[in-house]
Amino acid sequence: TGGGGNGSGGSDGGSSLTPDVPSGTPETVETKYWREWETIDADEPPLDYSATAGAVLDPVPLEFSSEDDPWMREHALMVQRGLDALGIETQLNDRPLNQLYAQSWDTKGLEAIISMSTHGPDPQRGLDPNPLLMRRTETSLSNYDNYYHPDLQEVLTEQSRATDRTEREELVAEAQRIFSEDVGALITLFPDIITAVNTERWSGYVQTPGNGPTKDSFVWSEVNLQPQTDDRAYIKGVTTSMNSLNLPWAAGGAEAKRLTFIYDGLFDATPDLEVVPALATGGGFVDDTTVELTLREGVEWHDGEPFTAEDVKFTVELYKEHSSTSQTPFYEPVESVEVLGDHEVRFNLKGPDAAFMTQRVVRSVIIPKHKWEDVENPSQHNPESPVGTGPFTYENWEQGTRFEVSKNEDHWMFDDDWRADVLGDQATTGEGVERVIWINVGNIDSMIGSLQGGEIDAIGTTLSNSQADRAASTAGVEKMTSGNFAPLDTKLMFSCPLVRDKEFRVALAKSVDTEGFATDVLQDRATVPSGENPISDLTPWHTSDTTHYEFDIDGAKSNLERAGYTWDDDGNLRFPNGDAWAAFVERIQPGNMHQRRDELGQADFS
Amino acid sequence: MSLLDITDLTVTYSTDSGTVHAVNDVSFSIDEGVNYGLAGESGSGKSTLAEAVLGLLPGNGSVESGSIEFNGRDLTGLSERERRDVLWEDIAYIPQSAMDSLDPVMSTGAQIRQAIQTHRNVTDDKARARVRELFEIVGLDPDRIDDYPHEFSGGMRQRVTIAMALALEPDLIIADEPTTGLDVIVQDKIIDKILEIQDRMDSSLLLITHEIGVIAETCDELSILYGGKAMEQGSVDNVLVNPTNPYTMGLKNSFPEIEEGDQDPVSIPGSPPNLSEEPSACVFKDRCPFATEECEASHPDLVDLPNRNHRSACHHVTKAAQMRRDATDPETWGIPDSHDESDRGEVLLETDGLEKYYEQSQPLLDKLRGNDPNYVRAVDGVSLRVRRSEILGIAGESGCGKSTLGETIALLKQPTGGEFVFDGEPYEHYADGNMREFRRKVQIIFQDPFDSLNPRQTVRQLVGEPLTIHDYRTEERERAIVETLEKVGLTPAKKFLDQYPHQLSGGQRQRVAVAKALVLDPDFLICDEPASMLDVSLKVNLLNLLRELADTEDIGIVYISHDLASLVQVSDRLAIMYLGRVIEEGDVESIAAEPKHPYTTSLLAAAPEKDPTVDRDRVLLDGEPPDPVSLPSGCVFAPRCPKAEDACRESEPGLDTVRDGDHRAACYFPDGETPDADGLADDRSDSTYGDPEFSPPASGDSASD
Amino acid sequence: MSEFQRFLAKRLAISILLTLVAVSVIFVVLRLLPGSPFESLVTAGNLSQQQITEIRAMYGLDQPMWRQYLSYLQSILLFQFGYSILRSQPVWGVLAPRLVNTLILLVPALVTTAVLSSLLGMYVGWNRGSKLEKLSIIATTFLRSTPVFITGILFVIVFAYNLELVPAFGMRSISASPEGYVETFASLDFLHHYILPFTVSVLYYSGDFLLLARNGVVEKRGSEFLKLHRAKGLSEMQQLARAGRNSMLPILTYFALRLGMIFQGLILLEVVFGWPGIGRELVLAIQQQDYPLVQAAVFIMALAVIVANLVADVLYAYFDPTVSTSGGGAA
Amino acid sequence: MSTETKPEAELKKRVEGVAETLRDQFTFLRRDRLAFAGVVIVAAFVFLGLLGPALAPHDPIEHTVRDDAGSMLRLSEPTGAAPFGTTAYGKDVLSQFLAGAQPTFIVGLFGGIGTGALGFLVGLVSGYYGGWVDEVLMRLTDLTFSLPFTPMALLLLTFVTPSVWLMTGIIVAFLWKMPARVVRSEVLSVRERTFVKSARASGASDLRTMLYHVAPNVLPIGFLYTAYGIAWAIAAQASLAFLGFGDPTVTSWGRMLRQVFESGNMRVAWWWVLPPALGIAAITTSVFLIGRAYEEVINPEIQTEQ
Ligand SMILES: Nc1ncnc2c1ncn2[C@@H]1O[C@H](COP(=O)(O)OP(=O)(O)OP(=O)(O)O)[C@@H](O)[C@H]1O
Ligand SMILES: Nc1ncnc2c1ncn2[C@@H]1O[C@H](COP(=O)(O)OP(=O)(O)OP(=O)(O)O)[C@@H](O)[C@H]1O
Ligand SMILES: [Mg+2]
Ligand SMILES: [Mg+2]
Repeated sequence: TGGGGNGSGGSDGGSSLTPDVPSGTPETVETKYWREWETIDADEPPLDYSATAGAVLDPVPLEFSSEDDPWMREHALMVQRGLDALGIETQLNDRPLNQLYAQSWDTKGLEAIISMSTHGPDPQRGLDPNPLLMRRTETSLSNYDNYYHPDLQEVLTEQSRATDRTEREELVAEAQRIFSEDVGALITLFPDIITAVNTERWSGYVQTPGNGPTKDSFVWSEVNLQPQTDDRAYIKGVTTSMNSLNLPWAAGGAEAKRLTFIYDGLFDATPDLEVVPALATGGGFVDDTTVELTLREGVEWHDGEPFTAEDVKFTVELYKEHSSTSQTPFYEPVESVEVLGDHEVRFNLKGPDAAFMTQRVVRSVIIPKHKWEDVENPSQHNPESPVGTGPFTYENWEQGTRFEVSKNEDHWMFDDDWRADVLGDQATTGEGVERVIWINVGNIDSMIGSLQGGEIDAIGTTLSNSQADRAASTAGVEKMTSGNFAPLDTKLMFSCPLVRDKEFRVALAKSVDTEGFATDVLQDRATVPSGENPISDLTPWHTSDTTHYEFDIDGAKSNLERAGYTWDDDGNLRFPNGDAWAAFVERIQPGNMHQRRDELGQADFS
Repeated sequence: MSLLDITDLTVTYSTDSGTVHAVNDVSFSIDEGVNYGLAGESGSGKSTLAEAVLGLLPGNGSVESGSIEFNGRDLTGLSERERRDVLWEDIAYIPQSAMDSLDPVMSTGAQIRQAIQTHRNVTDDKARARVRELFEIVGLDPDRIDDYPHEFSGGMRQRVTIAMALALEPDLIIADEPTTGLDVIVQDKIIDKILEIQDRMDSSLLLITHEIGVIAETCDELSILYGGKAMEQGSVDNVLVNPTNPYTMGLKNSFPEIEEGDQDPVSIPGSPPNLSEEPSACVFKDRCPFATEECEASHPDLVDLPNRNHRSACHHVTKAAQMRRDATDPETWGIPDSHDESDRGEVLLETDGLEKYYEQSQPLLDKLRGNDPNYVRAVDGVSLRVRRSEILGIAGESGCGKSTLGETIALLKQPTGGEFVFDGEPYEHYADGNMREFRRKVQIIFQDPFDSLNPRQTVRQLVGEPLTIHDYRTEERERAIVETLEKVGLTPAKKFLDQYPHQLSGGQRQRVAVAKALVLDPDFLICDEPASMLDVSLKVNLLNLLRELADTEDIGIVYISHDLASLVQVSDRLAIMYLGRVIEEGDVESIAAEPKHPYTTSLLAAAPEKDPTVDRDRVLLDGEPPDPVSLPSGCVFAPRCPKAEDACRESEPGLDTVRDGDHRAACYFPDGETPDADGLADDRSDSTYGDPEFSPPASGDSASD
Repeated sequence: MSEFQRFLAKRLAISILLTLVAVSVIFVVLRLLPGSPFESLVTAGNLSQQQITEIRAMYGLDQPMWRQYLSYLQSILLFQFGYSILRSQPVWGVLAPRLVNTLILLVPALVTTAVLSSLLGMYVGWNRGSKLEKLSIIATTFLRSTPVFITGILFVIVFAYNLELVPAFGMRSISASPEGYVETFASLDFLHHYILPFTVSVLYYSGDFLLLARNGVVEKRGSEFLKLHRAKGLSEMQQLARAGRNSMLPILTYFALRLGMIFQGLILLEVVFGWPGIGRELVLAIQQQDYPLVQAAVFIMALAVIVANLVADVLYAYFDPTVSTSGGGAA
Repeated sequence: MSTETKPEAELKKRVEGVAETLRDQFTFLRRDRLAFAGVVIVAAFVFLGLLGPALAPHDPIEHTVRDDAGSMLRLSEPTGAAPFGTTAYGKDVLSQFLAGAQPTFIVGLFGGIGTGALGFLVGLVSGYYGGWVDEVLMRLTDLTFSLPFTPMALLLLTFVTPSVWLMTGIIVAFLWKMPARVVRSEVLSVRERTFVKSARASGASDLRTMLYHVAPNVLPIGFLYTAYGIAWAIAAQASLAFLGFGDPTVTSWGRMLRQVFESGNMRVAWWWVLPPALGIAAITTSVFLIGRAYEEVINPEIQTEQ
């Protein structure tokens, strides 16, 4: 399903021109890897799409998975309409989600020119720009689209080592500007997190970006909720179930998030995505590769054992030794850990790592040494009853049906003042919840029914706007919406000659009516970024000073026209021909692909 | 007052294609202690009548009119419950096919016990005791009452049903073809048993059969049914000795008998009437050679013949004597009398010590150990010789290896030993790539006319297929087909060409099967009981056809059958088989008149007589043939032979032990010869062996020397 | 060795061979196809290449195929299903409760339907052409031929959504937190959730039994032996009982076969009703590409079918007095 | 029938012969009203299967139904604009229903025919030749019996992009066992019939005997199981699609149900559930009803009395 054949075009619809090629210019440009990518097998390109002078464009494959988000197909249709307006035929590939991902596992790169998927609202993506930006660098395993921009590469590399905050912010802003201007991808929107909760029984839901009040990435709602009735058990309906009680070796399922309720990290993040102390109360970089932290005193594990620096050291070493799967970002840059005192540790890093304090130590999970040291094979260990220091104590888990924790009274998060500091306006006071129970309700329909029937107090997954409205039609149930920092990333495959033409990319960006889509389909429950900027304005790293290519079909068309593209009588777009073709070939050369026509001093071919 | 009084009984079946008038105005009565026979061709309504009496008509059958009075009570008016009380208590039933009529998942004893306990309030123990008693009466081992039906042979199962019928000592036993499908020896034993017991219990018997001979031997009175009508009834002595109805005559004449071996039996041409309408004319008129306009007008009533217990339904009953005379002449029935003499030609097929052993499947373990497998010696050293224009009959009990022999000489099965020469070439010649040639020259006709034709092919395809296969007369295919069809008497052939087998009658089908065999102009024909499934009259037709073919086409024929009587009719020479061996061989006349081997004698003796005045001596063989896997040493027949001596058990007599010209037998103590002085310890003098009670062959007509 | 023992030995050998082949097929399908549970981690950008390699080594995925195969064979045939990749616990620990949930739903359903539908089938077979016969045939044909999830959905819409008689989803009410099987299953709440899926499974299975029984009785009804029973003066009911007894064998063997398939659960039914059974678990495991779990589940299912087949054949040979034990057996 | 004097005439006759047999065999439809209703439904389904997409008023995926104000009509009950209502994102259910008939039809038809044909061939060869051929083929069916269909199909579909043809292939690969067994046992009994022996006696080769004599006599069973195969294939395809393993690029009835179920709108949007659900139920039931009636024709033992 790799896309159009060879650039001869013409055969299926549209009439191509006779190629007219200035000497020294190839008549056809093939899909090609322009750099040596470790992740990409250049001999066996997953995508084969060539450009031929004067030829009508082959259909452009558009890839997505309708399992990704219910409206994802609508989104693909929007992109399709954009391309259609430009006279480009498209071919929609609706793929099973796992296969969409499998392309990355096989590390052969994307198999379609345009491929869209949403990024998960992993809290760390809201805290630090690295998770979303570093994948645009040359060596990232997650760079599937063969994107390479020398300037961006430089800026990103620099910022990843810049431990100085202001310096880094500047660099990150620069990176956003470069990427947006270059149309490195189509960052169409940040979909809102919509859910519904019972506000008659509980007050004090905390809206967290990317998480809403009810998802499991943050624990703020649960520690802040105040019962309005005598029942202090807060029941959350979910559709996914935890696979095990082994957080560090979880494969990223629901357990990786839900179990963090039991544990603490070294630092935590507020609903405003600011870093606040948790098990560590202070400290920071001593030099570029050394971090020293002071740990909170008086903290006890749920079984009564005291928490010490030994636990931190043990945790990191265990993770490293047995390759913890869920805590990779935390321990990855750490070379070694030293215990400086009962409540003081030093991390020696492998290299300068800017994100260490802003991302990696935040919501990391520290496990008790006394529980884990005798575990023979931690990756296959399923603790009977996990012990942490977190705000909630493990009570019971029934695979596939329920997970139950109870309040850890002594935890600092239940200190009203502390919460007032961190949560600001959203903070409440009172006795709080006694228990939090996750119940797997399996399907959305029953979940809405259960919420309306009062069997559950909140829905722990995202709903569509209309579902939330339906749920909220019952008294006592309210729809809740919060912003999101994880964008919908519409990746462009840069091995493809067409994509490498910046004029085309700009035209593409102009042809996609994201605003209209957000209004019409998502009923405005999404944020449309200004420009192709993956860093959301919810995060402190965001810059609004980015190039924004407005939705403007005519503008897009005239861009193409000036770049030498033409249309046949049926309105099918053709590659440039003659001199314009030579200009096209010039534009897509490795050094030039981030420059527009006029920057290269090319003529206006319209 | 008679026991069972049937008056004007009419039974119909409703079917998709209209009403079937199966029984039309039949009346008769059975007195206490009387054996009553019901005879007629297939489809004449015999079973229907019996079922009507028993109230067992299938859902679509109903008694339209008439009454069935049993001991003065009209059975037709009984409620379901009242009828259940009569059933078995008063009227017991021996159903048509013993093989299927026992409940397969209930032990035989339990089935009988159930019959007892349904009607009598007795304890289980008492019932069991009764079952044991019954088993003994019918000659079964009382210890086997807990065995399931499939553990018994067909004959034994039939005895179980008889035992069941006797359980409550009913006043009337209705036996519907109790012996059909069994071979003569078993049939004879069963009939004997029924008679013996019924005599002892003094009950009446309604015996249904299409074998006139059986009735002649067992019954006092009978009715002949045809097309649901009683054609003739009365005492057996009257009806069968002096039939007054053309149908009875035809039926009787077509029943072959051994002593008539020299005569061609006469058949009734045509097929049974259409029962879809109530008969308005004489039902037999279409096939009756004596039919006149009068017969068209109405069906004749049964009229009492003066002074005798004899009634007949025929418009021409007054001319009975004349008709009787004419009826014996085949020409009367429109059958050409074709008795060309033809000399037997050169030897076509010769086998010497031919063997066909079946290896028994063996557990893997034994195979690994290298144990020799057991063999079923289905054909065990058979030496035969068949000439052109000669019909060799092969007879023997079921399971003696007749079919295997037939298929082996047809090379459908590979012989496992012995010599085989056909047309001068040995088996190896054919096996070595010349099988096509062999297949063209040798054809085989199988037993079952209903099954030997592919139901999805038309007659043209059926008969034409061998031509295609052998690329024979392909340029004049159609003509070859038509010719052959006409040769076997399917005229006009055109009419049949596009018909499918299901559109043909049984006789016609069998003829198509013959045509299929003949279309290649074979030299040699093997017939494996081709007539055993056919009604008597059809059977006769076929025998005549084969005889004619042998005579006119110079074909050598092997005719296999367990029906000795028809073999005697058709064959030139006979070979008697027992357990894979030929134990006697010779000219038909010689064997029929003077059997040498005690087994042949009993076979001959078991065949029923259609003349009730002849008293036949039964020769009842004990037991069943031994297991062909572990044969006894010495003469294989010794365990059942009433004359067996030590010598017989020690060594096996060769076929040449007795020799009388062409007539040979494998017996140390042949019948008809004075045995050695010490060899005659004949304490079973109730059976007379070797009494040449068969009338000597009339000279002249036969195709023999 | 008796004939029967010989038959048994042969049948057993075949079953063992089949098991081996089936197990190998499962292996081939699982290993030769691309994909792995760590994809989502990689996609999320969490794992480095080296870590991926380490994890693969941990699960033996880096070994040569034949070595993986051997160790796989060894462990699976010893019922050592190993550890679930995603659940950090023994596979059996994951599957066992699911299996219990499936069995508790389907075994009673199967038994109920086998008894009731067979009886009904015999009855309507005896009363050929009755209205009841027509009706039951249409109904069971509909229920049997329609995919079970559609019946399930229709029932949910009618009985749960519109009539609101029963809950639409799940095995226990969401607020229940029973401990142990007894508490789980011995409660009104469970019963309340149980009725709908139970009814649907009963109805779903009913078709086969009904038709088997009906056809059996219809065939027997015209048989000679029944005529003889009738002639003996047995009452209608007794005759029906005999006809029924004679049609029992296919029903019995079919029951055994179905029982074997019950370990597969009714995947679709479990999905529709949110029944936490083995079928639903398997779908999940497949989606997550949890090799050990999938292979164990499929192995259990295959084994159950093979054993049931064996049992059916042996039952057949054992109970049918007329079947020759050398010949093989049931379809 | 290789050499013929008048091949056309012969051919014509043969065709007529076959037609007659078929006519004979299909007369049951006149008697059995249920089966007749089934035929009507099947005919309607075939019609939809062939022309459904062309009849659909809108594109089932791309077109969005809008109200007068131009905004998307979400989850609308049947109205004039959308006679069967709309889906959560304003798609026309009627169009989806019509277009969805096609993949259902294709899988049903080819899955059924493939199942019937493959099973028939295997059963025929296995039953006719017996011996080790039979042993091997029967063990193969045992194997497909013991591998659970749904899980295996799901496994395969997880890794390979599902397409209608792939589904058909998988369905055939798993379902052929049913007809194979039945046909085989039928062949076993036909093989013993005299006319087969007779064909061999007249010198017919194995192939000829098998094709001309055995095969035609088990063909009805083959037809019957092809019919059942169609119903099974439709059911299997719908089931797989419902579990989310169907071809995502194609609207099929099973996939429609998947979408309602997943979208969490089953409780409200009955108009979205019923067309595909009833469509599948009707077609599978009809095929079975016809099959059952036909079975009674070819197995007179269980024929309904009139
Ligand atoms: N259930 C039935 N439905 C319709 N017609 C039937 C039925 N049973 C018998 N017949 C028809 O009734 C007629 C008489 O059948 P019946 O069985 O009484 O004959 P029969 O003399 O016993 O023959 P056979 O010697 O073959 O047993 C036949 O034409 C037969 O086809
Ligand atoms: N294929 C076979 N394998 C093993 N034994 C066989 C086979 N065919 C026949 N037999 C056995 O060989 C013996 C002779 O059988 P055959 O069929 O030749 O007898 P028959 O004389 O034709 O009997 P009938 O009169 O019943 O047709 C029997 O004991 C039979 O059980
Ligand atoms: Mg009869
Ligand atoms: Mg025979």
